[in-house]
Amino acid sequence: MAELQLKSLVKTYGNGFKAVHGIDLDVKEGEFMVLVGPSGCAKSTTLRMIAGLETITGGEVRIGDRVVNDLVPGKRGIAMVFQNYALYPHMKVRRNLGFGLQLRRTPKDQIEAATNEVSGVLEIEELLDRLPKQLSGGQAQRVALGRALIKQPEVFLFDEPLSNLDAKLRASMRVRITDLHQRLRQEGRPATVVYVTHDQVEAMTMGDRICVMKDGYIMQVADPETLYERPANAFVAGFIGMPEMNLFPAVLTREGNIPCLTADGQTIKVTDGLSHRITTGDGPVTFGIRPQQLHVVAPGTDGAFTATISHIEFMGHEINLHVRLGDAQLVAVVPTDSFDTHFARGDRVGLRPSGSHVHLFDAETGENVSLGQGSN
Amino acid sequence: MAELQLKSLVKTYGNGFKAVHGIDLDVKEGEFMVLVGPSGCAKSTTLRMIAGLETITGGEVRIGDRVVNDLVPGKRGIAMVFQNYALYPHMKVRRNLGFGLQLRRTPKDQIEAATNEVSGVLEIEELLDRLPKQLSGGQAQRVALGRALIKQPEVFLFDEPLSNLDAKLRASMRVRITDLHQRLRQEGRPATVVYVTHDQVEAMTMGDRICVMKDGYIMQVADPETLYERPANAFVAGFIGMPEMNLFPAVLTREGNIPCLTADGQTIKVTDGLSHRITTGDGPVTFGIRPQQLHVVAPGTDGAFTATISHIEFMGHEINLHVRLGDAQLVAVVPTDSFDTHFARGDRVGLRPSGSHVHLFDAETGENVSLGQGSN
Amino acid sequence: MAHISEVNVQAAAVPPTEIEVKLRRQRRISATLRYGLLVIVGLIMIYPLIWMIGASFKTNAEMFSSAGFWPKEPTIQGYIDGWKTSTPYTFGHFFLNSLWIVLPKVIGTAISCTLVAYGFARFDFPGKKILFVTVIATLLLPNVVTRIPQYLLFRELGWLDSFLPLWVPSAFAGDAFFVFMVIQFLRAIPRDMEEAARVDGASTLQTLIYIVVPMLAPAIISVCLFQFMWTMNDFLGPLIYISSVENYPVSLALKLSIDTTEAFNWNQILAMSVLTLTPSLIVFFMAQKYFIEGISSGGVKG
Amino acid sequence: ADLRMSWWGGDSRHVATQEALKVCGEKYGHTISPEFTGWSGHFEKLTTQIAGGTEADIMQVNWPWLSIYSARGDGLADLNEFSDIIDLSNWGEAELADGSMKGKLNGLSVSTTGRLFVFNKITWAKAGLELPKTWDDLIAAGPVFAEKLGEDYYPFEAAALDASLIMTLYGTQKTGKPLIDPATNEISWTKDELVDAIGFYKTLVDNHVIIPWKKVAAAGNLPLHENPNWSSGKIGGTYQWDSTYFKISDPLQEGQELAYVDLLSQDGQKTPGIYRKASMVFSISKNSENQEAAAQIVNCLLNEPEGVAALGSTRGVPASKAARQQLLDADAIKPIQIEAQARVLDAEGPGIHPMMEFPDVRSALQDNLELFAYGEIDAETAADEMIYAIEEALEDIKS
Amino acid sequence: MGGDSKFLGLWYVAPYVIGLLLFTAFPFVASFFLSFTDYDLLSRPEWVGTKNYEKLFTRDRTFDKSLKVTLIYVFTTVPLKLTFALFIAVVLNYRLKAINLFRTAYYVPSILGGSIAIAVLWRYIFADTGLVNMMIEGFGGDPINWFGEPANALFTITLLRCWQFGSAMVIFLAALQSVDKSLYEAAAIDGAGPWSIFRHVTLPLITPVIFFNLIMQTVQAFQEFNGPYIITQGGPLKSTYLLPLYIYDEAFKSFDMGYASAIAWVLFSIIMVLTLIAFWSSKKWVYYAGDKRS
Ligand SMILES: Nc1ncnc2c1ncn2[C@@H]1O[C@H](COP(=O)(O)OP(=O)(O)OP(=O)(O)O)[C@@H](O)[C@H]1O
Ligand SMILES: Nc1ncnc2c1ncn2[C@@H]1O[C@H](COP(=O)(O)OP(=O)(O)OP(=O)(O)O)[C@@H](O)[C@H]1O
Ligand SMILES: [Mg+2]
Ligand SMILES: [Mg+2]
Repeated sequence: MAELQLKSLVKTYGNGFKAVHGIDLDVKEGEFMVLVGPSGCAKSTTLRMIAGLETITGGEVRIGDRVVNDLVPGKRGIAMVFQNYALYPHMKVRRNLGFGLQLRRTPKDQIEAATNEVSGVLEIEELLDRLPKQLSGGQAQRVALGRALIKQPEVFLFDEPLSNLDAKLRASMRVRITDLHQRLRQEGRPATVVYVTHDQVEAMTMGDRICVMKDGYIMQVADPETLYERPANAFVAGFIGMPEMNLFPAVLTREGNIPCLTADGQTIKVTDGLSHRITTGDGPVTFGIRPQQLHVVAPGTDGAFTATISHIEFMGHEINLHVRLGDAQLVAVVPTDSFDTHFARGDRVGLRPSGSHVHLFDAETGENVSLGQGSN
Repeated sequence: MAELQLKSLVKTYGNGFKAVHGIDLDVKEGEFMVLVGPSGCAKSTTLRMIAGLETITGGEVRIGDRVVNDLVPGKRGIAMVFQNYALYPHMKVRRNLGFGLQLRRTPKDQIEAATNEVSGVLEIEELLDRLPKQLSGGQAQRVALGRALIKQPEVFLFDEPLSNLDAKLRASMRVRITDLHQRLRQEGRPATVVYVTHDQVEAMTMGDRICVMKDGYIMQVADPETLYERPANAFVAGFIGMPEMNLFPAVLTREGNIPCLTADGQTIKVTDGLSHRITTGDGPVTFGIRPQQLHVVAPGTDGAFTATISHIEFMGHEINLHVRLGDAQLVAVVPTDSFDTHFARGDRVGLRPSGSHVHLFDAETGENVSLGQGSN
Repeated sequence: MAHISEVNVQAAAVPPTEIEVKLRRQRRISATLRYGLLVIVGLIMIYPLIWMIGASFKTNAEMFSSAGFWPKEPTIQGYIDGWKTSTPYTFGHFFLNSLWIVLPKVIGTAISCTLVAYGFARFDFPGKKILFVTVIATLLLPNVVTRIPQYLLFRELGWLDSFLPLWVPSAFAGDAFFVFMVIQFLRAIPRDMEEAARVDGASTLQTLIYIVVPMLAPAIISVCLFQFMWTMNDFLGPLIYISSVENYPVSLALKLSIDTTEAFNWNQILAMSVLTLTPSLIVFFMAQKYFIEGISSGGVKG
Repeated sequence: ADLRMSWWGGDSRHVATQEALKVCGEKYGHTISPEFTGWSGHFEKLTTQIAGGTEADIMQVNWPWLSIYSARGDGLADLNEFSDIIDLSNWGEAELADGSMKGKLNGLSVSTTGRLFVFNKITWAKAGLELPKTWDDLIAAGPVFAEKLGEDYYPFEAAALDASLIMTLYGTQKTGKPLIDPATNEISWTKDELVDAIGFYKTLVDNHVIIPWKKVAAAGNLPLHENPNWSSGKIGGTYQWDSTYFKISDPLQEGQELAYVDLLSQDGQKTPGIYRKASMVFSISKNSENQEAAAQIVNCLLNEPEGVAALGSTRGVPASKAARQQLLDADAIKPIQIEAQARVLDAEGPGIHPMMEFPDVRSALQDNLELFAYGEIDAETAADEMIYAIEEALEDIKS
Repeated sequence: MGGDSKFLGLWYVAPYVIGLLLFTAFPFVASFFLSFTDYDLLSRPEWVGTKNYEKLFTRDRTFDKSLKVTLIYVFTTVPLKLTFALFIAVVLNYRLKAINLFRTAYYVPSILGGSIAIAVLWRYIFADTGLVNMMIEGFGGDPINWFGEPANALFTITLLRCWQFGSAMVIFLAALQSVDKSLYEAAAIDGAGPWSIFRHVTLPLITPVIFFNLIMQTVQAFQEFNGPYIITQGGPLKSTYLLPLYIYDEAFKSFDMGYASAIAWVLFSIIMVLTLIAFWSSKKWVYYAGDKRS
């Protein structure tokens, strides 16, 4: 296992399109790094440059202490798991697993031993003599995992490995992969992983650290809690969390030490836990608050905006309350138990943001300007 | 707009496979009915019989006061939105919208007026001169919606219209469709809708009523709350709700009036709100409790099972705690705020089900035997 | 919508409703019409073949007296005479010659087309666009234009009266149609498997051999089949390049028996025609799936 | 030496020739590998071979091709140089001249062939008529056939090449001149003479003597020997090479019988106008490394008893006197063949220009006659066009 | 890919490049050169400048005629054959039993191709007393002079080629089967009948394949040789004397290689021009599904 370093990595495609704009990323030995971001943000491009499947336009990729830019994929000491499994359709599972070793002229008995071990770990022993087309999606994905595992590579690369599975299977594979990663770590052979996904649940639950990308730039690299609690900018804030964080323009003023925020002509004071975090002066900002931190109160309550209900979604245990505040569309998540069932579309409600969870972002750059000293 | 009735509808496919086993369903005028169920449960088959895309083997379909069994699809007064949009790829959006009207020899100017109106409602005016391949998924889906809307049909049929979209878009399209439905209702021209999905979130949030299907049978037809709170059987209970309800075998005994449940050798008393609902005698049952209603307490607490943590998933605002209780794998959802961060894999915890939310199902038939008098 | 999704309703336990009876009748009429049309057209299509086989068993006198295919006095004399041929060799010898022309040609074609198609479909290299245009242009180029200089070329190389002029161009991916076909096929195959193989440590050539070729098998088989048939039936090539009777393939040997300068035996010619076409027909009927696949992949994915 | 010999032909010729080569080869200690094909494509093949210098040592060459392969006499070996090996005395002056280009003997005539009239005795008898001797007899027979035997009976047939040859024959008889003068390479007929000859074709059609061109085409341009009307005797006669006797007689139905007659004549004709030529010649490649050995084989095939016996009459009645005599003595030639050959050799006619066998000239005659037959152009125009096209063709060889 | 030379692909196409230069490009250029010479194969080619072309365009009436019938032939055969192929493909495109059987049977004529037996049979079928006329008379019509009338003779060859519609049909069929069924359903729900669906959905969607077939068949038709060569020998009145036949005669009967090359080049130019026009016009009527990966 080895460390992986990207240094000012640049990718310009043949058609002149610049997909990756010089990114830097260090993945520590044994770390599970998730690359996440919306479609087209160059997650795959980055991963494929690491793998050697795309030529590198600029910068360098280091694995361990080697610059691998000019190595063919097979010599980089990596293994990769593809979104659609990419199992060799004409080979039995057994040969799919052993193919990489066979190419390295590993002796037959060693290949067999390795195959047995890996298939034991992934519980695919009974599948060894099947062809890929005889496998279900989850089974195929496990075989693909096995094919990566068996090579004992220095770095594992995953490109949306679960996105072809249905929700239930995805959840269980998610658990299986993280379990496997932890187990390898406990067994003293930690696996360095770069895992691409566009699903923030996967990112949050699997990654040691998460690298959020956008349009070929890195927006933030941090562990899940930090990303969730202290997003570096509005993009990360909006991308992570479900339903997504409410973001709307507001104007920051101060009344004494107490920050006041004005939106839709309404001004509220935010008392608890915000003031000492703000690192910007008065003026327009983007106000950010997660739906779970927006509490429904009577209209006109102090520290609460008054908004109009536009839509109520019953989610079982919770209710998503969609409201309109001026031009902005906000969502508040309310536990079903405490929800006033008389609410209807068009009703006015008060929405009080919990101060310690309010984020303010620079109106122009989107940078988080509420990360001051304190934690939240 | 009209009422839609299915009467002992049967479908046997050419290969002899009986997909629909005589189902009855009334969709009231202007009602939004969701058909939901796992893959292969014959949702599409049912919908396609209504549309006239599959021949009806038995029973009848009524739209308004007409039996439409032997009408071609074009004459049934329906419109349909397909999962993969099924936009005519060679026609511009404008013609895609107008094609149905054009076939009915509607005058050009009327087609244009209608196109403009619909594209205004769906905010696709700027897309009118694009080809479908130049549209994003969400845009294509809105055009598909427009194509249905423009025909002013008596019944709208949707077959998993959102399942090709990514999560975020799906959420916003969900809202858009329900909004549209409500708006039509307010404008006095309510739309009768049959909406097929396998996604329970869509079902819960969109449907006036939900029809849960399994293997060609209807399991329950009810409004979302009823379905969530009072599922008619274990299948519905497990199907609705996210993460899914914990269901595991237990044995019901009674200590006086207080029901006691034994699982994994542990017996707990369930005090509040269950006893008067039970409609079965002592014996084996399936115990059901939603993850959100399973509270984490100290191991050995009264009324709580003791289980082992197998996996912890950080979901942002909540944490999914996967635990093992004997052979059963349970999940408890814990708000992040109240979560003890020292918990780790392998720790023992107490899990106390909230009595008023416990469901008991007949161990054999799966029928809910805890629906007695009271509400929960 | 019975006319679109044609589903045969099995007689359900429920007695058929009026509608169902009506639908069924409609379907039966439409099916009858369709099958009727198809059968008639189909008969016209294969009648010549049937006629030829029948006629090869006719006597010469009967040959031109009726268009029917059933011989009145069947005789296998045509086959006997034809097999002997007028040469020191039997027809079998010529079949072997054909085989000896066909096999290296087919193998050369398969290997070269696969390599070249792989190069075109999976790599970027300078001049690729222009080269690909030449593939298409070659498809459109009438043979007459190049025939004479080609002959002169082979003369200079001293290859006349050998099989080299027949083998070598094919071994250099000379049949643009096949290259095109395999490229189209390859384009439809996702690259992930190949990328996986590269990550597994395979070189591009190993990837080609272990991964691409197995997946391309249907295309390669159909290339082989087409080349087999075309070469078996080819007349002009051998005619121009091969002069010794000893080296004649069947197509030339067949032509030998046909000479308008003296009375000829039609049944013998037809018998030999049948024999000549037999390998192609056998190959076709055994592997028609690949032919169809091959020919359609050339067009549909284009 | 190792030699190659190439020829075209049908099965019997292939078998006989290979046998002959074996015999002759053994006699002289050479091995000769045979290269043979059917007729179609042979010209192309031979030409490309000669162009490539890869032709066989001994070749069977169609007579008119000589002027293509060896216009100046140097394209093929000069057989005069081998007069010590080949006994040239077996051929007449004229025959040797036919095979010579610019004084070089490029090919030895294997056999001579000429166009003859042959009639179906039975059909004519059914019509109650004697076999015709003059064109007038033939023309008179037309209506009789139609009346007595039916509209679909005709006393004669001529379309395409045959029609243009009938036309040439008629004109030659009338003018006493060949259409093209071999000596001067010029057209020797006047336009009016040509118009007259063209018009004669129409006379034949109008009098129900021959089937109109269009109708012949309608039947698919069947060669005579494939034509059921010929087999069944509905066609009463034809004008063919004498060497094709078996080809046209074999398909006849039971009870039909053919007879050759002298060339039909017309009043005041200046010549019977026989159309006679060497049917094919044997040539030796100028590139051959063993020309002498090849000459030995040629002599063996054409003059020596072993070769002659082996070849038999598969190339027609031999032109070589020795061979002819040998076959006659051995009864290897059918009487009717001898009779036909005699008629060919006895009849008189002006020499034939090799151009008459060239595609350009043939199509000049045939295509315009066809247009005339279809009524697309009148005889005058047809004549003009013919003259124009022939002159253009002649232009090529003069240069 | 990373680590691969950018010339790697060239190695794979190298065989093709060599073959192209040697066996296509060189002869191609050589024949262009020949078209400016007088060359009878036996003596050296003699440079004559544009004489061949001059003759071709000013004096050669055979060429005029031949060009005319060639164009007529191409412009009747191609549409007829394609229409028929499409028609049968559509009929076959239902879930029929034995579809493979039919598909195979229909493909057989394409295999038999230029067999002599076929040509003989064709002469039979269309002779004045042949099968077709027998049938026409059976229905009370007047027999048609197929080979004798210049106007008809060409048509019999057209029919022969239409008879070999199998490969075009198979391509159509594959295209039809790849059309997304839900589009048909959407159209049916929009109220379209079978014809409307065909006209407005099916047809536009298979235009790429129509285009492909159009090009391939046109090129093939321009090269038609066997049919007229065996069946009508170019007649009557040169009404079936297609250009390739003329080229062949000039090259291998008159051995005027230079002239033949000139005609071949004219033919080639015509094909090229028509192809370019087709490609250009295809932008207007051919619908291409977006190709995700270039
Ligand atoms: N071969 C290519 N040529 C040109 N541009 C490309 C190519 N491949 C990808 N791109 C562009 O590069 C950008 C990044 O693509 P990439 O596939 O890396 O995105 P991604 O983050 O993996 O998206 P997704 O979540 O959809 O997989 C996109 O805008 C894409 O259109
Ligand atoms: N044409 C057919 N012939 C035979 N069986 C069919 C046919 N179409 C569907 N079935 C079967 O009928 C059952 C119901 O299929 P249907 O497509 O209605 O399911 P569904 O509920 O829509 O599933 P999904 O969520 O996957 O779309 C399935 O078991 C399926 O295999
Ligand atoms: Mg990607
Ligand atoms: Mg479905």
